[in-house]
Amino acid sequence: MISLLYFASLRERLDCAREDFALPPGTPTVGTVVDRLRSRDGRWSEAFAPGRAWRVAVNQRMADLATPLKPGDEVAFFPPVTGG
Amino acid sequence: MISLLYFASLRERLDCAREDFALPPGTPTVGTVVDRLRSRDGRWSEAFAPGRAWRVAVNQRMADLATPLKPGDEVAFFPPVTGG
Amino acid sequence: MAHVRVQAEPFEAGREIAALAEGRRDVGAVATFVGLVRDLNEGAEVSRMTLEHYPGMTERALEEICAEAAGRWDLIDMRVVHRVGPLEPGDAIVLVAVSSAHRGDAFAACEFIMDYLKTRAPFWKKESTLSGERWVEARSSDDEAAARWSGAGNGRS
Amino acid sequence: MAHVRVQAEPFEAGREIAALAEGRRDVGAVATFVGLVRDLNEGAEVSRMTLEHYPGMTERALEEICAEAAGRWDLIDMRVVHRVGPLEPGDAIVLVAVSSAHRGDAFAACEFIMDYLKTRAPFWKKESTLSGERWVEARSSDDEAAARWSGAGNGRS
Repeated sequence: MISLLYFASLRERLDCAREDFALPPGTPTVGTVVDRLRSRDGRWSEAFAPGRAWRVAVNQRMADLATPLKPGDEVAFFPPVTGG
Repeated sequence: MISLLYFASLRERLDCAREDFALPPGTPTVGTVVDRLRSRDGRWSEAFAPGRAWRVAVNQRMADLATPLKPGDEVAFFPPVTGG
Repeated sequence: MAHVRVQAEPFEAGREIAALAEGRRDVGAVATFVGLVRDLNEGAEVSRMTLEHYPGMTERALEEICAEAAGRWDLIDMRVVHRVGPLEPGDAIVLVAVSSAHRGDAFAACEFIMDYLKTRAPFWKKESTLSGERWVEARSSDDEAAARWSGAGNGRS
Repeated sequence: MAHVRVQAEPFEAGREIAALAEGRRDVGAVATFVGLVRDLNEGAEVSRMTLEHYPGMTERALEEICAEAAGRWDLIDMRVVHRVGPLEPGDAIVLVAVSSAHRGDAFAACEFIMDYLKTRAPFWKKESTLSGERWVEARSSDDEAAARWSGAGNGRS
């Protein structure tokens, strides 16, 4: 299992702040997980549509679709940051 | 008459903070005054030697040798500034 | 060496600056930036602002940005304080203060930290305007500001 | 619009920064620089520093530098405070604080004012070291810093 976290507009759009997620078999990456999320329903496929700007962090470090995942990882999805 | 002011190392070297000075006739400039000061003695000619770095302000604005002078002007001589 | 804080409470800029110089005699320069909530953003009147963040990652991201600055310039110390939660126009959001022996390093590092914070630290702003609430969109000008610092030099001519 | 002061007394950076934002809702950015006396300059230990100035011209020069900054960038307000008289290592000498809607303008103007102050405002430093008193020599690096801002652009790539 891994943890998926959602922040800001992404959290509101998906109506989900956090969920446990079964790590797909093989050599899973962020891309593998995103593919599964996209296949859930229209809300999810739209949120992670290719043209849409979102960011991902693995274990609190910026990551990308190719980043490999292992059990226990914390994967966070969020829109581009706007602090400061 | 005009006022001549000296600051910092220049004031110490010349042992003079302020003096009244008779404005030379004709169309006097800062250069005219500096020529007169240089002719005073070795201390003065050395302080205003061509290779030596000094600055001049007329009526509290940065000026140069060509700046024209009129009665009542305040002419200040000082080394390059080092504040901040 | 950097001091990083995320908090709901207001901060005092004077106290943060003083902390960088206190008891030291080698600090010649402190450059500081304070960001505040404006009542106008992208043409809409803002009555309130709420800042969300990613606890844990925020502190780590800020510390990494400071470490990167320390590797690029000759710095003595750094402080970053970022507020979260509800804020109003006129409230301070963020403070970045950098101490160094010389001003060039302090200025460059302070601006660098702000530019990177704006594009890398996980904070998100939600504005309350007359037409309702809206999440603030990231600005391409912030990406461009951060991109100045990549490449061979330190981003300056 | 700039607020300029020359004084023997210490200043409080927090109070100066607060004065720029107080009662306003359009300030998005305040960039501040504080310069302090270091205990080491050009290899010699400094025990005391005395700042001389040219009363009247100093204020005028600082105001002109601020006016020039206001013409170059989109600024809301500026404050410059410079101390004179005897100072010790660790003491603050100068504060420059600039407010603007956006951080790029505030940073650039703050650095510009410092660079110009260092080459144009009539202040002179005398240091007390173990080998006696000496007038601080102007540095060519300060001239180069000021020269960055002349020319076509605003001195940046």
